[in-house]
Amino acid sequence: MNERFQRWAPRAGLLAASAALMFCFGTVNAQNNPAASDMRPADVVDVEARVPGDPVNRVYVYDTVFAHLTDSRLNIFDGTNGEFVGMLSNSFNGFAQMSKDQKQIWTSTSFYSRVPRGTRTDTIDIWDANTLKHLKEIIVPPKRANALNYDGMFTRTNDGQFALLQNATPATSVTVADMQKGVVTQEITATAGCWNVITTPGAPRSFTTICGDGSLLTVKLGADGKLASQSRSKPMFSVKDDPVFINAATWNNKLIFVSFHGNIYTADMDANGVKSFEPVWSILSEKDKAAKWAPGGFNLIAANPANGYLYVLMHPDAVEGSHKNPAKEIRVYDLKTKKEIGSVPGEDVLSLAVNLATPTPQLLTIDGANAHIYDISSAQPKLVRTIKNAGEAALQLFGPTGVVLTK
Amino acid sequence: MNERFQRWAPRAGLLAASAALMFCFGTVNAQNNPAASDMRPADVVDVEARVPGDPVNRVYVYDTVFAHLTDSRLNIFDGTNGEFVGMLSNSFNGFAQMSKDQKQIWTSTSFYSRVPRGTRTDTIDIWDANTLKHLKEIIVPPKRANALNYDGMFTRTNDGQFALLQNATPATSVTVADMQKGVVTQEITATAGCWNVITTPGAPRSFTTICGDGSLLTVKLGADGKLASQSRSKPMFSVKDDPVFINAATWNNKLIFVSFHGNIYTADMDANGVKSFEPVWSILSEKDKAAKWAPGGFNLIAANPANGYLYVLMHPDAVEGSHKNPAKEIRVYDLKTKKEIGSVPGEDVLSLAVNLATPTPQLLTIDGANAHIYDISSAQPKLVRTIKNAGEAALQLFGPTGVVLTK
Amino acid sequence: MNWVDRLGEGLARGVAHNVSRRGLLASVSKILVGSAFIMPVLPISRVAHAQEGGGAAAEPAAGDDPTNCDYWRHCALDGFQCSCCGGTLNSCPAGSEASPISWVGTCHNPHENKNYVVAYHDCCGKTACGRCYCGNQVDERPGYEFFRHNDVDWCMANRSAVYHCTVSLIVGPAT
Amino acid sequence: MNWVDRLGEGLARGVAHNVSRRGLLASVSKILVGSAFIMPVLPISRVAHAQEGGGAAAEPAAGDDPTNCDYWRHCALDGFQCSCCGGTLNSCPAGSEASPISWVGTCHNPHENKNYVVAYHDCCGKTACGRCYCGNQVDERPGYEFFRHNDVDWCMANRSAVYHCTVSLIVGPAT
Repeated sequence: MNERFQRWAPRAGLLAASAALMFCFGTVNAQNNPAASDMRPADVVDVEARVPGDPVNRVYVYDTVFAHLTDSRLNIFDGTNGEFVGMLSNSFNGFAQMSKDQKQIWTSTSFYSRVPRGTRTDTIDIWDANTLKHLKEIIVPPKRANALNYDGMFTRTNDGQFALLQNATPATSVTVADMQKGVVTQEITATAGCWNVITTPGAPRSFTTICGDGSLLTVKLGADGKLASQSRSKPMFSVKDDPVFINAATWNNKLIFVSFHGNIYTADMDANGVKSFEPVWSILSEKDKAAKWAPGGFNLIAANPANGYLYVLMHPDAVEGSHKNPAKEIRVYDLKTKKEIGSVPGEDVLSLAVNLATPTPQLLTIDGANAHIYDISSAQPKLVRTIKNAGEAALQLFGPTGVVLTK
Repeated sequence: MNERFQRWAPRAGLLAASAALMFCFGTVNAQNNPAASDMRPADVVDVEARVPGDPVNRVYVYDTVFAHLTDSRLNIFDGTNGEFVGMLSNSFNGFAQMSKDQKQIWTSTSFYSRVPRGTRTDTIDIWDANTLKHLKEIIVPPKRANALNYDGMFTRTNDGQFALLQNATPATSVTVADMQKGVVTQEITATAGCWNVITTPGAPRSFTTICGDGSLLTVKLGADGKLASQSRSKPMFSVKDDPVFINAATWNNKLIFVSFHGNIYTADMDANGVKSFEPVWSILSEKDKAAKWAPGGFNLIAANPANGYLYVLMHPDAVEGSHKNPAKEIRVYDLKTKKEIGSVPGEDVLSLAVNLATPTPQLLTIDGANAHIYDISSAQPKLVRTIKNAGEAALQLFGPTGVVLTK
Repeated sequence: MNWVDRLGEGLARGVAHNVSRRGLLASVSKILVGSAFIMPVLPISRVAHAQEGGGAAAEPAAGDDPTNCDYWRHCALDGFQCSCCGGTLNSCPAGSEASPISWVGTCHNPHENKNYVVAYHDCCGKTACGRCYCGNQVDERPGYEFFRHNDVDWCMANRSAVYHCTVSLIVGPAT
Repeated sequence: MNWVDRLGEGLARGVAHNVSRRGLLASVSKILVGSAFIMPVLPISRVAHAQEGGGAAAEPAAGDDPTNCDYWRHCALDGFQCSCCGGTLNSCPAGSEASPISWVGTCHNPHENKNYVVAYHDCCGKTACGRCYCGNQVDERPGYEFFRHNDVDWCMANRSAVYHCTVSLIVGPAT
């Protein structure tokens, strides 16, 4: 045995039985090799017990990895320094969200026994947000929507007990899972013809979805996680003339939608459904209209529930087909006064989120690859950090409070 | 229903039962809609029956997709125009090779039931090279080496009947599968301590592997695909002083290896093993030695069996650790005269292969992303085509004759 | 500014957009070519600079190549074009499976000055082709108009929902 | 030119190499920054231009940052550096699993002018971290010297062999 080989031979001793099968000339008994015992103390690779940094500062970025969608993943960053601090692999076109207590990450995805062929298994999974350990798997009907990461594809009830998963086969339905018990309580088919699961503000166990005739359907769940009652509103908007984006902002028990044309639709909610619709108003000034500004993006609207400041991604020169264009500006509106109170350059972002976990509230944005963090304690957002290459094709991000900011 | 909706509603008719559950307002009976039947003839998406182009012109590029290794894949190109003509998805760190009759693609990979967690299943799969249909799955011991795509990780016997798969747990062994019967015939553990499966030239069912003491171990298989006999040579090279690359060229029943220092080791083979070793010679001229030229890359050496021209990837300014450096030159040597007879710029490639399927023989090279095709009908290779972005992290390519050019 | 219904005008501008986007991508390619890097694909990369397009005149060349994202029948194609993946304008690559269902757009054929219904069928059962990504959104609508929506995987009703590429199938005139 | 045994000289040149490589990567990044593209990783990307390095003098700064690929202990690190993935120089990221086995290199610590045995352990059970790829090969050998080989996945003996990132563990002086 040559000298160099001897230096690393002690490591083979770690292999126990399997090493004996391997390199006949490599089976050195570590016990008899003084060098081996000397090296042993350093010879341990630890696994970090938890994700580094203060949990309140984490920024979660869902990367679809569109060109390798079977390797979609949740990337985790420390918002105070932009460092990548961990990730969860989440198979084909997965979703993720935070538990209400911020202590868990919930994911949902589809597995194939012979990727991309074979038997499909859909799951909801529970992970410890600090240790990133897998805690529980809940097998759900193999019907989950394989959709881009709109916030409403995978969300939860306000009480934090039930996860809500959008299905499409293409028949649409919603899977409800009890996250304490780890079981599916019901697949709600009453939502056929409707799309996107929005947590109904102010109600412990209720969600609202947008139907193909422009109405909102609200489903109230019982404590058993099964449909207790449903209520369908009259049409809120004209699907043909003024379609709304499916992403909703929430404030004061209201659901706030913006249309392709920049009109704000407001539904005043209780647990049973829509109490009333407020008058429609436009976020566009005359100058905006002249320059053809319009909202655009994926998760493109959010409000700070504390002050009713509304954030909307906007682009000029809007035409048919520009509704997913990157943002040229992020506009801030005061929902109380219905006036624009701030704006920052859009940085070509496609999605945003409000984060309430940090000491001062934050606006998070992403252009597919690069994430930006703004302090929004005043009307004018203040850019505090950019995280470059936060994902390859990422259209959703959120803070520890997740995307459900209602109570 | 608005007019635009009506235009696409007929398509919903295709959905049969599931559509009825879905959009209550979208279930138009196609039979009653004259527009629908008019459109029906165009309303079919075909699947191509076969990969376009002449099979002899195909170039196969194995892309590890290292940053998303669970989505490794075999990309297929038409060498006459550089077009991407098809691909096979091949899960985690897969391998691929051609059947002897060029009609099948054989792959091997590892699946996880909950990628990247859960139960591992390793397979060898048979695909029709023209239709890309999956023909057969052979489950193999879940021990296949997860290694970069060196030709010797997954190869076959000269008679074309048995696939040979390198294992590492880290105990090394070789799985033999009968590709006609679709069964594993044996896991050969006699190769413990040896690495890389090289088809023994001139023998119908024999392979040779390189052992840790610098010897070659030849395993002869019976017609049943089980070990019939084994023979271990005396050491061919000094593992310490003059390590050889594992990739071997073959010519006239000889296995030809090149060392880190540019020395050629030649083993004259028969089915039982090494008959004799020829004198070691250096491919380096005095000028080469002065400029510190050395071989480097992954699959870095190949010979044209018809004329004994040897192709080697070379780089100058070699130092410890430069043995995988990209090629600055591709050198051509005549194995009969042991003289350099040609050279072309290396284009930073990392791997090469000789292809005998085309009317004139070809040299194929790849730099990880871009593939080059050379006509090698004369001593000086002639670049005929570059295929840009043939892969993201591709280290192996071959023509329809695959990587086993022996008989 | 109710431009949703002004389809003709929208499409005309859309073409002008696309031409300039094409120019942009060509220059990006130049940088990446010859390196050991390949250009990854973002679902929205093609629109990422659309607003810089402005009012440049349409170059006929861009719209005449049916494998170009700017070709009129791809006006709502959001995915990898199958004709770059071993398929054709009307067919899926060998070994994949065509989706029986699809999203549907209305595209303007500038040569005939006529609108056509185009069905965007996904090809399924292989992982992403990764070539010739188009991110067009003309006449696309949110998921409550499900069959006009392209942010879902139309392989959803196939044996394998794993998405490979997309075919733009001309169904017929938008009568 | 038997340079395999001239480890000290080889390492010195290696550092010079790496410095220039670092410069190259920085300029590539500039192009990609601000676009919607991310730089994919090739196992060999770091060596892709090594031969252009030539004889430039080593910049001390490059070798002093332990998260830089040029830092001495990473002399045979071929993978994603775990310290960029939520781990540290000595530990795997939370939720992954450390490999009990590893490949082993001998690296030269230029500060002490001493050689150390370094074990390159993979962290397993998550898909690739994709950050801070290093492709160093000093003292690396083909698979017949298995424990000096880095073209295999050292997660092979773990519950999941899926590779996430790599830790460079200093085992001790190369006595």
